[in-house]
Amino acid sequence: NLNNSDNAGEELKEKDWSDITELAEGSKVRIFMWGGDEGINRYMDEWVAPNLKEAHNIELERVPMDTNEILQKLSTEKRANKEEGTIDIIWINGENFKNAKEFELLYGPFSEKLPNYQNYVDTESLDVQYDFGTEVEGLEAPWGKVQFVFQYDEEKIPTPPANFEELKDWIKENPGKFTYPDANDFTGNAFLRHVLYDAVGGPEKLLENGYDEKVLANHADALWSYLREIQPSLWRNGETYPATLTDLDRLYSQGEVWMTMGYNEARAESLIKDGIFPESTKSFVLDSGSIGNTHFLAIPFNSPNKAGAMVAIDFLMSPDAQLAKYESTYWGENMALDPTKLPEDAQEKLANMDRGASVLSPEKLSESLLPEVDAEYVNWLKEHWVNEVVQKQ
Amino acid sequence: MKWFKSNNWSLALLPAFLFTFCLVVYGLFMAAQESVTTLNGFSLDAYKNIFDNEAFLESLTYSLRIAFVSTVLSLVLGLLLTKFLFETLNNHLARTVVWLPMLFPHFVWGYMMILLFSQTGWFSTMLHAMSIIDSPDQFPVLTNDRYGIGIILTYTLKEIPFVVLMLLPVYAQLNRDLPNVVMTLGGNKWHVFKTVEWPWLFPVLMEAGLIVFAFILAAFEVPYLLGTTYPKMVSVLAYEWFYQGDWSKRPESFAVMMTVTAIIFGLLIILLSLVSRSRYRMMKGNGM
Amino acid sequence: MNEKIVIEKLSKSYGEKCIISNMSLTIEQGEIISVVGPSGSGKSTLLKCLAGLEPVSAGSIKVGEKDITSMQANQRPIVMMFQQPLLFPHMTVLENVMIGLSFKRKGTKAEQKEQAANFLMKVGLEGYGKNYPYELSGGQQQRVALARALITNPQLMLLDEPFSSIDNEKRDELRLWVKNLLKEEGIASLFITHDIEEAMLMGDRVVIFAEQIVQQVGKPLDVYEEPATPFVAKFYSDGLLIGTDSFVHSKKLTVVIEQSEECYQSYAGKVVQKKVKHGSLFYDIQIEALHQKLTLPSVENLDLSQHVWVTVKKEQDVVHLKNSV
Amino acid sequence: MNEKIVIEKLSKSYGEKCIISNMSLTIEQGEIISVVGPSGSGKSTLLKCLAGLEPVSAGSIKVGEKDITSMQANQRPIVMMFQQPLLFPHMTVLENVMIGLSFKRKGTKAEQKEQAANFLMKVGLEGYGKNYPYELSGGQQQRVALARALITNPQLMLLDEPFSSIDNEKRDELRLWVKNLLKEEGIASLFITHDIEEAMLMGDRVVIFAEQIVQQVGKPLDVYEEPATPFVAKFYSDGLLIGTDSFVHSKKLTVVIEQSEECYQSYAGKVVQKKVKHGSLFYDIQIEALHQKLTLPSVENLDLSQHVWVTVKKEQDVVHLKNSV
Amino acid sequence: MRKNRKWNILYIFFAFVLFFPVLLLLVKSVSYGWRWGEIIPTSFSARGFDVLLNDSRFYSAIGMSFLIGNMVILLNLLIAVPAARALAFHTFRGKSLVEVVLLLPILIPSLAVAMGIHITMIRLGLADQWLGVVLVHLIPTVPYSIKILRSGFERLGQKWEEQASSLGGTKMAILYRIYLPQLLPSFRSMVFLIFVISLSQYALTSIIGGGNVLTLAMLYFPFLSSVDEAVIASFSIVFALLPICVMIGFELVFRLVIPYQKRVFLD
Ligand SMILES: Nc1ncnc2c1ncn2[C@@H]1O[C@H](COP(=O)(O)OP(=O)(O)OP(=O)(O)O)[C@@H](O)[C@H]1O
Ligand SMILES: Nc1ncnc2c1ncn2[C@@H]1O[C@H](COP(=O)(O)OP(=O)(O)OP(=O)(O)O)[C@@H](O)[C@H]1O
Ligand SMILES: [Mg+2]
Ligand SMILES: [Mg+2]
Repeated sequence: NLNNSDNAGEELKEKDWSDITELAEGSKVRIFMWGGDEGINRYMDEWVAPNLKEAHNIELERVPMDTNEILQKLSTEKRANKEEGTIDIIWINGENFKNAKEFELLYGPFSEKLPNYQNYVDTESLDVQYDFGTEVEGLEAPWGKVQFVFQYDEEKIPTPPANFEELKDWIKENPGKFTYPDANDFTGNAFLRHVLYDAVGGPEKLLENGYDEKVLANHADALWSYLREIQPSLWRNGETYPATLTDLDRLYSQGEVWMTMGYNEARAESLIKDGIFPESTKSFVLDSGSIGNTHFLAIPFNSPNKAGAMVAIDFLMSPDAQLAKYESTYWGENMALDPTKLPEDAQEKLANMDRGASVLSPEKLSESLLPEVDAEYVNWLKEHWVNEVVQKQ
Repeated sequence: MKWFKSNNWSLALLPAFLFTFCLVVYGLFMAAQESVTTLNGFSLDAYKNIFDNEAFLESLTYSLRIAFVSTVLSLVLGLLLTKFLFETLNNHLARTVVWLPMLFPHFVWGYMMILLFSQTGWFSTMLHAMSIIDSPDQFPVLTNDRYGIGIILTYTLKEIPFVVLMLLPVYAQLNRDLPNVVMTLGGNKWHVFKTVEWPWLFPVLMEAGLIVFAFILAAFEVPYLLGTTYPKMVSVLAYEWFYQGDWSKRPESFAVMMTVTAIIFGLLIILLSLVSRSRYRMMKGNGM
Repeated sequence: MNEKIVIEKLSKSYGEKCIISNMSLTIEQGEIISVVGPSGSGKSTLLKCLAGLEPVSAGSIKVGEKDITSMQANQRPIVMMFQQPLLFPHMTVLENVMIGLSFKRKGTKAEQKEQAANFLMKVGLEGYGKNYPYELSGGQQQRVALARALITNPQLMLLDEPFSSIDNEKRDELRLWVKNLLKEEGIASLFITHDIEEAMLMGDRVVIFAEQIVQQVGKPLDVYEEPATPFVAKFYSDGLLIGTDSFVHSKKLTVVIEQSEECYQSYAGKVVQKKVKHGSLFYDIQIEALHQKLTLPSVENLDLSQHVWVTVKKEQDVVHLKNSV
Repeated sequence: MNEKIVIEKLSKSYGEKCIISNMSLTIEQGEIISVVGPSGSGKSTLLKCLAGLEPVSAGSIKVGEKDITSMQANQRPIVMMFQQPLLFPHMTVLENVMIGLSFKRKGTKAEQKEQAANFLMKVGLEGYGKNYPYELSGGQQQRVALARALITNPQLMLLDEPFSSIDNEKRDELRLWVKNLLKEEGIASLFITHDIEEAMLMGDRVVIFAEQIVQQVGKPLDVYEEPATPFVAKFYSDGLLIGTDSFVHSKKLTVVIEQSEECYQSYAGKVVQKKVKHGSLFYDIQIEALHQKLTLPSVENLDLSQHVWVTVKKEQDVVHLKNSV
Repeated sequence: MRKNRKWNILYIFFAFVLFFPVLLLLVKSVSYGWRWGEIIPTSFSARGFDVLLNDSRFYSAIGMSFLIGNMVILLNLLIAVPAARALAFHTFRGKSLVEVVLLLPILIPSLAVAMGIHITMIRLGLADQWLGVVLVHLIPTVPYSIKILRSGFERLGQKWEEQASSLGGTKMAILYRIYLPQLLPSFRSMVFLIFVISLSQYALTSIIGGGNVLTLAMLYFPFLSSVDEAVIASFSIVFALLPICVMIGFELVFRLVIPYQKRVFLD
């Protein structure tokens, strides 16, 4: 019965949703996810776990672990032919997903089976079908959407810049008050992609043929020259960059720099509440738009409870769960669902929700939303940024 | 059976030896294998790549420099602390205070250094309060700096207690009469140190130094927090190449780790040959 | 360079506890002085004070005209040798011998080496220069330690029971040899020992040190034959203490089996032990009346537990001692 | 429990190096045997083999009928005492004495305590039970160590230079006391010492051990007076070795100033040293022709460096020795 | 006397250098919105501690950390005591090779060997179990215990063993009654160091424990990559308190278990 779990997984794909729900009843599901945010943890522990228990009699256990390590664990288990793992759900997107898919660490396809996915998700949209240019193919189900925004201190910057030109000017006028994280950082790389979009003249060209060296060859210079131009006026004269967003946030919270940035349009709210960010923190997006990003939930190949995992993921995608996640008391993150597909009462609730003063209006956000491009661009930026920018001082 | 009886020690060492051998040496073997395996089977490309890579070479020298400086500093300070405070450190409570840094993981200790030494850190605030500086950027750059001052500071303070821990038994075992011999023969304090203490300290210092050095070269948390964007320490490179991107850099990452291991092994062999002879003589000597 | 060492009114206390009080002693050049005294009386402390390894509480130490009382140990022309050879185990024998010279930076390396080789020859260890201490026997190690001390050409050598860890056979040889060497080099020395025989053998004079003070100083045999105090009599000499201040030297005593009328005094005793020494027979005799045990020679063959008489012939054999110095 | 200890054809090597070869010895119950021999000859090794702390290479050790050769140290009815008292510093004196009993789980805790207190009394240390070893003097510590060993009621007690770290005055007292105690308890013992006088004093018999073998066994004075080999003569006895196999005992020798015709033989000598021992005068005389130094008594007053003659009176005073055992 | 005082001042200086960051951390853990320019924070909040105390798994994680740490200490004792004794008292061919191998775990980058260890543990069927975690925690700890105990044994020497075994003590009895009490300081250092190391193992614990084994490090380390400094600070303090508790606990155990403690030997 070496392939026990494998077979069970294959059988599961044939089953009806009701059978699956029945199978999942009374089981235990382990979700492995990054555990470094108190709001997210509380959302999972205080809202999701009890409600899932009530709805499906499934016990949800959250295990804090870095996605890197989760994948490392899975790949070693794969190599050692360990058919029965410990992980049922992982929180994943981008490159991690690409690696997981490539090394066949995921179970699926499964997302088509989920009722909430079918009912409420805009299944046609690119950001659900593609994860950083990698075709999802039902191996993961969308859980949330976030959008890239800049945070700034209103007291120090009365009017934030509106485009990259203005940003450059502002940086030069205020030397040392701006920086962005290293290209290896998730957020730092997103900032670079924004500049890239701008240099190329919009994401369309980048999206056309997936990863396209020609486009890069034509526009790379514009990108690098912009970055080099601002470099001397960055924090520490651009000699070094914060290794992670956390470091940038820390600089911002201490007032060393006046702007920070990040995925999740509402992230400043809880930080302000906890006294980490100044109360005068507000956010802005550039006129050229801001990249939106979807993150997903997936099931590992050797999940011991795939049925339970599917039910739990479905539950996490339910309008109730998504609305609770949207509330800034917990997480404050945007829904993975298409608001227009929601039932009336949920739509109403959504409309009435106040996300806080630091969050831009939904209209502003949705009008500036830009799609993600192929993950290869991410790698390309990582590989060349140090050579082209940092070393060219 | 007879063999076991007459070689009692082998039975005593067996668990520890087998245990480390199986887990660690096997792991090392796997890592070596991983570094020479590509999709097309065996190849040394990974090594070629990293040694052609300017950035890697530079970060290697950078790392070696930082590891060396931190090691030497913590050894020297640890030695001074032990030497001059040996009596005080015999007190249980006093020793506990010195061991304080050991209670915190390296990362936290690095974070404390940021709290203290960054441009908006507590010292900067202090100088501001004393009206010596009026904005944070007048404070010297001590963290995330080019020269790795922050990393060195963190490691040095963090490793001092370890060095003290290693050196205390040496001082406890030192012969109390030998210093008198040196003095009466006309030697001064420095001679006492050189002829009486140093020969015993040397092997232990070397060993402690190697452990600290290896640790600094291999651990990535502190340089990740306190290092610069370029050059990075090799451990950070290895970490990034291991986890990030599309895993195509993994052989390179393993190659970096194997290179670090090779360097440490090289040092180990040099130290062993330096130390073993003198240690043997001292074991037999009557000085102790 | 005729410089004597003068110790004047030296006192030393550890905290409240007085170890040496008001001690004075002059050591002539090239003179060997043996120091004996009960364990814990402060002999080692005295040497340490002279060597500068312990500060003195009062008094002065002069070498010739120079007052060295407040000098550091390493500046004094005084070398101390300890009970153990205490060679530096990580250095070769030659390096060990050289070390004093290299501390003082006397001459070039080559000269130092030559001189050290020279001293090694003097102590009969040529050819051992390249060996490490652990390869030498205890006696050889002690000789190396001696060479190491002598090479610094001290004006006073302090020896703290240097032979007590060496076995009997070699000790004898070493004693003579050290004595000759010190005499040859004309180095004054203070020599501590527990062994009265050794003290007599080595010393030009002997100092009996006890209860914080010097009890008696003098030529070994003079002190032996004419102890000044009951303490010295008991500790250093052989004989019978009668009462608190009368003493009869062993050589004035005879063991007889039958009590005779002819003698001045006699005491009943019991043989407790038979000994031979250098071919002569001795008996340990317990004298109950005086609570003393005495070793006396006898030509007569006595048995264990046999009752005998210890007799004093003439009244003038009994000497009266001062009760203290 | 009349059990003698029989050592038969015992051999011991360290690697290639043979330390003891084919040694046999029988120890009667309650007998004290002194072992003397040159340093490094393997005396300590012998004791360790008997105690079971080192495995033997060949041969057997029997206690009564029981062969204990392959027993563990802790099961042998043999206790070893080292040069240092080695009292366990973390235990009180009473606990130290008790430990042997509690290792063997003999009796209840209370009984053990009572017995230990009893033994402490025997060694004259009642009232010290609650003290810690560091609070005791060296001699007292040695006595505690003895009590600790005796309480286990061993059949053989091995003593490896137990008094060498104790100062002369106390050593004398301790020797007698140990001897009496061992006799009282009827415990057989092997007693190593460097001191010939001590060996004679303590031993019912003495064993001279050298060059891997027992050179001679016998009553102390018998061996002294009639050494069997030149080695024993030189090492243990006093006298003049002539050639390779002739020996004249010291008591058969006289020192004269003028050579006389009446004697059988005489050798020219030079006085190198004057000694007093127990009130008698002795002289060290160097006899150049035989490369020997000799200590002899003399009633005449001799000066240092004086030339004298050492004479042998009769031909039968010269004994011929076997060259080896 | 004066000399002594000079060193004491040096000691106080050193202690201060080492203690000051910790003090700052303490303040940080209860501060609220502490920014540059304020020498002490202007407002305080217990939020940092609230976050951890309210985490449902905080207590079980502490329990698990204690369990694993103590098991690791016990196994270390079992493995390291005989090994340290053998290394201290015996010389044999290949001894330096053995010493090198025993030192390897702390010399080799752990990332490099993690995969191999994980595969081995999967093969042994110990992955994803606390026992497996205990075993992998031995890797970075055993070398240190051997080092510490070895120098302890070397300091005491073999003479005690010879004397005691001649008095009839078995190997175990000698170890327990003669060496253990005298090695107490070494044991203290060892317990302290091992627990600290075991407690701070994150990567090995998470991979081998597979989430089934939730230690404090598992809860704590993710927070290190957040900007919530009050939480980091308060976590760090709890993190540092655990070894102190263990030390106290072990001190009590030592009192109960180790014989002959009336005279406490501190050195
Ligand atoms: N550092 C010290 N502090 C306090 N008291 C000391 C110190 N050193 C020695 N003493 C005390 O001084 C006295 C003399 O000690 P010292 O070692 O000089 O005696 P000693 O005559 O050499 O004895 P022994 O013949 O046993 O070597 C002893 O009672 C000892 O307790
Ligand atoms: N463990 C060992 N390995 C190898 N050789 C040893 C060992 N122990 C002792 N020896 C050798 O065995 C010989 C006898 O040593 P032992 O200690 O028995 O001598 P000893 O007669 O007791 O000398 P001493 O009178 O100086 O105490 C010595 O030459 C010594 O070098
Ligand atoms: Mg002394
Ligand atoms: Mg011996």
